[in-house]
Amino acid sequence: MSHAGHTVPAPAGFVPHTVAHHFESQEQEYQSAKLGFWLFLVTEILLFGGLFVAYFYYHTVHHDAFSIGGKQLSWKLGTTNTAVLLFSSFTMAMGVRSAQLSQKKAMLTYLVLTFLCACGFLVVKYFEYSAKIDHGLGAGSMFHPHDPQLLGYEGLSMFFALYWTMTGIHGFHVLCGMVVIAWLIWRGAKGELHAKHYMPVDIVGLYWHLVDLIWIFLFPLLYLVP
Amino acid sequence: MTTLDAAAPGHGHGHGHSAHAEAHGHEHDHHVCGVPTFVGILLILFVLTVLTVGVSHFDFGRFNMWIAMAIAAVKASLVISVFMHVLWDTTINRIFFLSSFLFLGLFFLFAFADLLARGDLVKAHARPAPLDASDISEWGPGTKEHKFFEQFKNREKNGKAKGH
Amino acid sequence: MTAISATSVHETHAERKNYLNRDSSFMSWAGTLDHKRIGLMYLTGVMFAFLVGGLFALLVRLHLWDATVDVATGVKSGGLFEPGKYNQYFTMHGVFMVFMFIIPAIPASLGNFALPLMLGAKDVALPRLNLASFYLWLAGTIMAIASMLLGQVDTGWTFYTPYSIYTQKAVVMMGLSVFVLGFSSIFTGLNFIVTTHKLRAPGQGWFRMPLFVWAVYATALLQVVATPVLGVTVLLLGFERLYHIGIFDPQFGGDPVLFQHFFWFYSHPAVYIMILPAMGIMSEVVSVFSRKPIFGYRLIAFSSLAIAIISFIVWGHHMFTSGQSELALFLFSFLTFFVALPSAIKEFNWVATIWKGSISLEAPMLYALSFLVIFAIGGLTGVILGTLNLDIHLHDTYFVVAHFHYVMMGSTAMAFFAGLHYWWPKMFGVMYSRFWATIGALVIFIGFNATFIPQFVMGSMGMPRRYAHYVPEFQGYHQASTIGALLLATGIAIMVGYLLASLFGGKKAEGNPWGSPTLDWTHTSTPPVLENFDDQPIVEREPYDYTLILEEAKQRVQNA
Amino acid sequence: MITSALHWAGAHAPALLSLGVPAAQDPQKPDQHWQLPVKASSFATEHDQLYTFVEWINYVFFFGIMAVLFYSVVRYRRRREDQPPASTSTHNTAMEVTWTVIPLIVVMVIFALGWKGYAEMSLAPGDSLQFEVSARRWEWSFKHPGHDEFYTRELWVPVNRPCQLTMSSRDVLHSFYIPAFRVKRDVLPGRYQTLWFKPTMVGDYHIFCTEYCGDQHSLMIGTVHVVTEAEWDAFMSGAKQPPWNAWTGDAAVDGKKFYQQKCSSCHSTDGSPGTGPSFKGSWGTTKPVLDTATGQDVQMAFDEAYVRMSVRDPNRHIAKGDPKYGPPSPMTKFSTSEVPDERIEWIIAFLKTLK
Repeated sequence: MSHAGHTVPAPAGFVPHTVAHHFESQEQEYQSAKLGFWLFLVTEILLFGGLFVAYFYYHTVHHDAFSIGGKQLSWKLGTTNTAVLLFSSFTMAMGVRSAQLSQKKAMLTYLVLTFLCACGFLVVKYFEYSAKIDHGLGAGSMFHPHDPQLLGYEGLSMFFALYWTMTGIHGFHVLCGMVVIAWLIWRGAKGELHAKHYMPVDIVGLYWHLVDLIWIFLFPLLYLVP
Repeated sequence: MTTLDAAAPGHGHGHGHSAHAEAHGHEHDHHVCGVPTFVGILLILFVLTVLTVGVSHFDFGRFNMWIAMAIAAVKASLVISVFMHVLWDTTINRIFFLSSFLFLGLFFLFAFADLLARGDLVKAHARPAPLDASDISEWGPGTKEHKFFEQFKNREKNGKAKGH
Repeated sequence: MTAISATSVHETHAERKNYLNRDSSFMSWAGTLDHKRIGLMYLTGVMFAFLVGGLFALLVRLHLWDATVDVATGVKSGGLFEPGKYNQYFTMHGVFMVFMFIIPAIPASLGNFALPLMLGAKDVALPRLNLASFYLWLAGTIMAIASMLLGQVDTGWTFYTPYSIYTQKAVVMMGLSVFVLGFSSIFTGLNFIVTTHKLRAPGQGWFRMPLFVWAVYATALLQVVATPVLGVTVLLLGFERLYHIGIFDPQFGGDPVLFQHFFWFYSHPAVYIMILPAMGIMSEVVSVFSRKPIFGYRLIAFSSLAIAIISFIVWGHHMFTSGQSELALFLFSFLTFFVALPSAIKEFNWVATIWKGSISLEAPMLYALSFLVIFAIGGLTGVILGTLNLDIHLHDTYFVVAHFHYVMMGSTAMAFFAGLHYWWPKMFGVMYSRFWATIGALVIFIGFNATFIPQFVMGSMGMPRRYAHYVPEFQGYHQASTIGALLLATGIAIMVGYLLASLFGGKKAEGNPWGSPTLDWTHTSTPPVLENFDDQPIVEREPYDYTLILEEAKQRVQNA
Repeated sequence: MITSALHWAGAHAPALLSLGVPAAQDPQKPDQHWQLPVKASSFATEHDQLYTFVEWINYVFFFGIMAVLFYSVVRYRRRREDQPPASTSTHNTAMEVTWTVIPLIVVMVIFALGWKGYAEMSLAPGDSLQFEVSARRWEWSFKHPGHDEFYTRELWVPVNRPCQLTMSSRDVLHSFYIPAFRVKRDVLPGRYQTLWFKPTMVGDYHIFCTEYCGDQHSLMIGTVHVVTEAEWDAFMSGAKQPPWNAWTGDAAVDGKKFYQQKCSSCHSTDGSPGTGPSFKGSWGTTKPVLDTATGQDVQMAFDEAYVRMSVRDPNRHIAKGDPKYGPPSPMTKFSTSEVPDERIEWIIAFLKTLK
């Protein structure tokens, strides 16, 4: 698509990759893409960082409301979701490894496994969310708890506002991750991802590990409110 | 270990590579972890998850938050260093990614310098009368906020009506 | 994209296709990946936003010509618009100028054009991301105009809650456009960091790069690290309005001061995103037109980075009266003075460069000199505002309005004009009329000072900001400022006039008209070819080494 | 208009031309800095000294740089195309150190003085008079010591006595600012913010709102009257009727005074359009009114019941404003603590007098 750069020969059975015209070598292209993506991860860290600042801000102000709020969430579902995401991080890392070794079948299986784990995560999330809605613990204007004993806690609506915002934006990132992994599976099936050109898998792997990283902090803060 | 072949000679000119030291200095084989490393890391992460859940059942007072964050930080550093290959990555990538936590720390530091020393939010000083939503002229009858505040005001009645 | 046809090598130098006339189809512009064309597209968009923002400024100033309120009865009189309309106009002036003009102006238009040339690179590292950044800017601008027409947003460019939550105006749509413009800014910054790290010419170490690249690199750091927090702020404001999650809304127990922390954590680095590229252009223009190596190269380079880092710990000085704790006020006021130092050092270095130089008063140098005068005033009044005791009196008055116009309009826009005039021949291959450029620079300088010096005095007398109707004793100041604003507008009209005239009738510009030693002037044709360089330039000398330029000038004088 | 601009320029020409050298002092206002309002509180003297100190440092730095700059532009202008620069030195550590260290020291001194000045402002003396300030969209109301009813727009304070204001807002952010006292503090909804000052000069001074709060932000102004201590003691002891409680007893006259406080910013009495419909000639007429509960128009007579209901629950019936001025912006409700029933009777008496 870009000006005709030079093409790098690929191992047998794979599609060769053409380096963009303005790069000296493929290594330069690879390192540029990696640095560019690390910088994108910096913006993600800062985006979620803002939400964590809001969480800690109101955790200090309404401590007891937050601990009661945490108890309304089922930590069992939270723990399973954490395990699912950790496992998907493992399968994604294995996927990147097999791409580096040009093992097409292994890579595709690991990527599909990661995709399924992501689906599992969202399904568990769906059950959690619908349970919260039934108990009237929605965010902001949907917050009218049916359990009268909860009404005494000032700042409880703040906890659920933060819960819905943080897990909602995280869930959206999981969704985007699934779309990108599907795109990877499609390209991998076409044979474009191999030892000589595994940069896309590497980058999507970084993105997926970041999504897991955010959940590693979200889980204790929201489900086991310290 | 497979190696990316050296850069094919650029089409226009063949002489010296562009002298970006970090791109060309060292050899090109990017580090590939062994399977046992990944499996080991995964198990450690599972163990730490169980630990953090277990610890949350005990109350250590102020230290709860520090313990929970410490465990999460250990898990995060494992994911970052092994799964994200930061241990074997170029120094620039490492610097940029880790410095983002530094700037986030600055945001925390000064936001909490304001909150904790403010005196009236944390220690409940005299607070003015709770705000009355009908003071907001934009939330007149017919707006969704007006409906919500009616609901919020007589929520005790709703609560009992739902039979919980 | 058309492949590089082998025939291009055989064309004679004269009618060799440069990046402008190689292909004039719509798709060759709309779908271009060439950093120079994207730079030009950004330039047109950014100038459009500047003129629209300027129009709103004129509406505000004309309304304030005679808009008084009688203190005893509280009855307002005079003024061209209803107070509600006035509020919309100053909000649009703020949003257009901040998000659509001044943040993208220098990095995205001049930076996109000149950075790869200065680094000896064929293009920026991620060209598709560069084009995506332009289209995000375009989408953001269209959304902002739509929300202006449909929803008449009147919250000010700061969107302070809880007013921005209660007002029944299109704040969510304006927030979305700011969110999109933020991503456009992140992509530009990200692109420049990767280009500076990975695509430098052989032999061009970090201290052999022109200082403009250093400044744009420091700006890119700020764009990448600070803009996401604006994104999350606008996102939360949108949720606040749609679902009333209550994080910033006191009706639900939220804290408006937290919103101010979120907003200013981005917006103070944003004001350095605005001034740093201007400082980069200043280092180039001052050195080239004094034909003397820049004074204290490393000091200027490191002070750019120092500004970028320290700008993250001073945002509280925008909120001195907002109810922060005394500890936070102490810290923010103390650290604010440390961020002022690198700027002062840069000003001293530029003046030291001009000292004992060989000064030629071409148009870029005129704008650069007015930058030096205006930035000195802007910086020094910043010291007054950083002092806690004085800021309690001066906060949110016209003193602050005058201060930030001195450092934004006076400094960044003036440096943007200097850069525009400096790279104009390289961009379009034509030269503007020197006579009209001198007049334009003078009228802009006089008009600018006539507009904002009365605002300094009015502000310290206690005239609050964002007032549609003022108490009668401030009328004189307002009228003087309005006259100044009209003069400034004529100056800008003159500038736009002669620049456009040079496009359609200007005499051709060749080679290196200013005698600049940097790669973008020495190794590329005017205007440059698509690939920028015939063969990869190797950098062997210091960035500001004028020995060759002086010898060429001696030759010209001998055989003339 | 042009004349007033020229008149202003004439009055301030000496100051402007002198670019800061203080012009001849205005005789009535003792040693008032030409850029600052009158010094009417204990903070003002120290504030103005620091302001002048920093201002003169700025002049020294500014004119120093400009002198060097313009001398070198004139002296070293390139007269021949190949004229080399007089020197190509790019480094002078001694100079670079001095112009870093000196500004650092100067700036630290300024910071210390600024902090000292602020520290006094943030701690009110124990014996200060307690006032309460309530801000709501587009009006300030004050509760004076010893009187538990809010009085809108005007505040009375004794001279040479510390006064502490405890402020909170009912809806959005506002900011309480008295330029003459050099004090300013944001007023937040849901939180008390305190501010104190000790007036030192009798007179009337402006009160402004400096945090943008919507349409009528610029009309949210008021006046603080600094009265002599004798007069203040008379108010306190009841020997003299305090102005914030000075009702004549005649309903129409008091009604007009109360109207000017509470209603004049939105409802005019001379027919001119404003945020709310004008009261001119409206008494006794019947007009179509939108009944928000049912959503239809209904004919309503403009009588006592209508006025009482409009004060307590204004959004129940919204009068058809003049469409040229856009949809009627909903009026916020007045609680009994703000507008006691007795006051509504006065308003009704006043409206009857309007023809």
